[in-house]
Amino acid sequence: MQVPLSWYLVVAAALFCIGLYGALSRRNAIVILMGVELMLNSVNINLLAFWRHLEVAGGTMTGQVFAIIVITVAAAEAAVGLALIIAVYRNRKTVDVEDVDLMKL
Amino acid sequence: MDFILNLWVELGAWAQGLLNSWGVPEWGVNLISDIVGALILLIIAVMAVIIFTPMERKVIARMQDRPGPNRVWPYGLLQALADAIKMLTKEDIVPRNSDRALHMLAPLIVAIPAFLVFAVLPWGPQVIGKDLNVGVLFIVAVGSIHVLAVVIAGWGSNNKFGLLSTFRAVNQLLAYEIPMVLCILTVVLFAKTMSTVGIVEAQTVPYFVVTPVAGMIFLICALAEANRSPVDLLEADSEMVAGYMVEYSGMKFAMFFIAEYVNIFAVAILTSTLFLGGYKFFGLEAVAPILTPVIVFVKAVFVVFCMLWFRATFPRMRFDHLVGFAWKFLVPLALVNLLLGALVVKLTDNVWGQAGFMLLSNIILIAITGILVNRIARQLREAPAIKRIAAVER
Amino acid sequence: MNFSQVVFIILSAMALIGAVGVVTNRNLFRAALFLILSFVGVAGFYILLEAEFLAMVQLLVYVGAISILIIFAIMLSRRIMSSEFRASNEQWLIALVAAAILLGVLLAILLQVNWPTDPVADIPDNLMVELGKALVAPDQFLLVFEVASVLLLVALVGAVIIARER
Amino acid sequence: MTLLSDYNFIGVYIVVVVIFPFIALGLAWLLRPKKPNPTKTDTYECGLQTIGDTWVQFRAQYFIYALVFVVFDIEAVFLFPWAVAYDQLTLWALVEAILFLGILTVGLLYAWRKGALRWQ
Repeated sequence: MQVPLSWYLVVAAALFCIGLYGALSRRNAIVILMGVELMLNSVNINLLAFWRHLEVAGGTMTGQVFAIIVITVAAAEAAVGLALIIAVYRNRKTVDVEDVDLMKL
Repeated sequence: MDFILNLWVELGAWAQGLLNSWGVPEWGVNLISDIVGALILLIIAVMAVIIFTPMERKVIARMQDRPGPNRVWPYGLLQALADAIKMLTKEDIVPRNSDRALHMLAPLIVAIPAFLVFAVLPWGPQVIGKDLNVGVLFIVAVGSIHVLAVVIAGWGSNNKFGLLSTFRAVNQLLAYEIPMVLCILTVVLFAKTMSTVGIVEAQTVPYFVVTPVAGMIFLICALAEANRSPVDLLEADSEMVAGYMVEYSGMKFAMFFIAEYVNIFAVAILTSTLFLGGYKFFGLEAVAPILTPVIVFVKAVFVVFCMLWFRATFPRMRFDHLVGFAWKFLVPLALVNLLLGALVVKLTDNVWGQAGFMLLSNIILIAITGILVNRIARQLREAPAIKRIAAVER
Repeated sequence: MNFSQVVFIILSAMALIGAVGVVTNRNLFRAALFLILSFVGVAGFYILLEAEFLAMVQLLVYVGAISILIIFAIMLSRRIMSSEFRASNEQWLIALVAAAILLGVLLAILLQVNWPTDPVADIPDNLMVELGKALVAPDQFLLVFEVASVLLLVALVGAVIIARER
Repeated sequence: MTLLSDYNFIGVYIVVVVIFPFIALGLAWLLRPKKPNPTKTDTYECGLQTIGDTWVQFRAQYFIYALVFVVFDIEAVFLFPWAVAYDQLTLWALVEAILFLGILTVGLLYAWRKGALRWQ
C-alpha cells in the first residue's frame, strides 16, 4: 500500500544531482545558492524516508531531528550567503562569481 | 432526539450510508464526501465576502455618522452582489511592461492560502474539515504563502509604486508573523496540543481571560496579517494608490479582494478558536450541538466588529513605527509572556489554578510594561530635541 | 500502482520539474519560483512519509522564509526585468557530465540493495510529544537544541554585520 | 494509514481551491469587454508617463528585517514540539528553553543595538 523506500531514494538522488549541476555550472551566485538548497532538500528526503521505513520501530526520533537541523543549517547558510552576495554586489556591482576574483593571482 | 442534537454529524453519516446503499464502493464514498465537504468549505469562505463587505461599509458608515450604501435593496445589503457583477464585466488589462505570466500568476495564488486555512477551523467538535494533529501549525505555514503572492504581484506588475508597496507589505507581514506565532505557542503550551479541536476542548476558561496579553498581541497581529487599517500600509490609499494591486483590474483585482475578506473571516474564526473558546459558550454546546456553528459565527462577527472599530478609531501608523512596534515591543512582550506561561504550567496542574496564576502574572506584566513605556516616553519628552530624534529612531 | 504511488509520481514530477527549472531558467526571479515549486513537492513527500510536522516546517521555513530571503536578494542585486544573466560558465559541460556520472553511480548502488518496500511499523500517535521529549532530553538531542540557537545567533549577527549599509 | 487518510481531504480541498480562481477568471473572460488600446496598457502612474526604471533604490534594510524574521521563524519551529510535550517534561525543560530563547534574544538585542531594526 505504501510507496517503496527505493522510490524516495531515486528521486532524492536525481534532485541532488540536479542541484549539483546547478551549483557547479551557473555563474550567478544566487543560483548557486539555490542549487545548494536543492541538494540539502534531497538529503532531507532521504533522512525522513529512512526514518519512516527503518527507524520508527525503535521509537527514536533521529531522522526527524536531523531533518530539522538540516533545515536550520540551510536557513543559516542562506542568510549568511545572501548577505555576502549583497555585500559583494554593493561593492562590485556584480553577483557573477567569475568576476569576483580579487583574491586570485 | 439524538438526531436533532447532532444534526451535522448525523447528516454526513446519513449521506454516506445512502451512497453505500447505492452500491458505491468505499473509496468512492470517501471521495464524494471529501469533494462535497471541500465545496461546502469553499462556499462558506466565499460567503465571507458577501457578508462582510456590506457589514464593513455599514458599520464604518454608522461610526462616521453617514448612511453608507443604501441603494441596492434592501438597505444596501446586496451591495456585494452588485460589486461582483461589476467586477465580472470589467475589462482585463495587462500592462505592456509587465511580466505577463507572473502578472497572471499572482491572482491565482493569492486566494489559495486564505481558503486553505478553513480546512482546519472547527465549527463544532466533529464539524470540521479535518482535525489535523498539527492544526495551528498548518494555519501558520499555509498563511506564509500569502507573502509569496504579494511578491509575485509586485514584481509581475513592474510598477514603481507596486514594487515599493510589495517591500513594505512583505516586511509588515513578516514582522507581525513572529509575535503571532509566539502567542499561538503560548496557547499550545496551555492546551498541550496543536489540533484546533483539542485547543477548543482544553479551554475550560477562554484563553483570552487566561492570558489577555497574548490575546491582545494576537489581535493586533491578526489586524496586520489581514491588512486592516490602522495597519493597512501595504495599500495605504493616500500613499501607495492601491499598493501591489495597482495594475490589476476586473476579476484579477476581485481575486485580491476576495482573498482579503476570506482572510479577515479566517483570522476572526481563528481568534475565536484560540482565545474566545471557539464553539463553546457556557455549556450551550453540550445542550444543543446543532448551534455550535452559530456560536462560532457570532464570535467571528464580534471579532470582525472589533476590527472595524479599530479601523474607525485609530489613525494609520507610519511604516517605520509599524515595523519597529512589532520587533521592539510585541516580540519581547510575547517572549516574556511565553516564558511566564511555561512557568505557570509547571507551577500547578489544576486548570483553574493555571488560569488564575496566569491572569495574575499577566496583569502584573501589563502593569510593568505600562510603567516602563510611560517612563521611556517621559524621558523622550523631556530630552532635548536632537537627542529625542536620535532615541526615537534607534 | 495504488493511490499513494500516483500521488508520489505527481509530487516527484513537481519537485524534479522545479529543480530543472531552477538550473535552466535564465530569469532569476522565475528560477526562484521554480525553486518554491520544488520545495512544495518535497513538503508533499513528507506528508506521504507521515512526517506532517516536517511538512509544515518545510512550508513555513522554505516557502515562507528562505525563498522570500532569496527573492529579496534578487531584487536587491538586479535591475528588475533585466534579470536575464549570463547563464553558465565554461565548465557547464564538465559539470553536466559529473552530475550525470554521480547520478549513474548513485542509482547503480541504490538499485543493488534490496530495500524494504513497506515500513516496519506504524507511526505512534503521540509523535509530537516524542519529538519534543527527544529535543530536550539530555541523553538525546539537548546539545543539538542549544547549539542550534547558537548557530542561529551567529548567523544573525554575521549576516547583519555583512549586509548592513555603512 | 490513519494519518494519510486525514490528508486525503486536504488534498481534495487543495485541488478544489486551486480550481476556483480559474473558474472565476474564466467566467470574467467570457463576460468582459475586450477593447485594448495602447494608453490602457501603460504603466499606471496617475496619468503621468513613467520615467526611468522601475528599479528604485531598494534598501538592504528590507533584507535585514527578513533576516531577523528567518531566525525567529526557526526558533518557533524548535519551540512547537517543546510546547506540545512540555507538560510531560521536567523543570529542566523550562531552563533549557530559557537558555535557548536567551541566546536568541542576545541576537535580537544585538541587531537592535547595531541599528539593524532602525529605519534609515
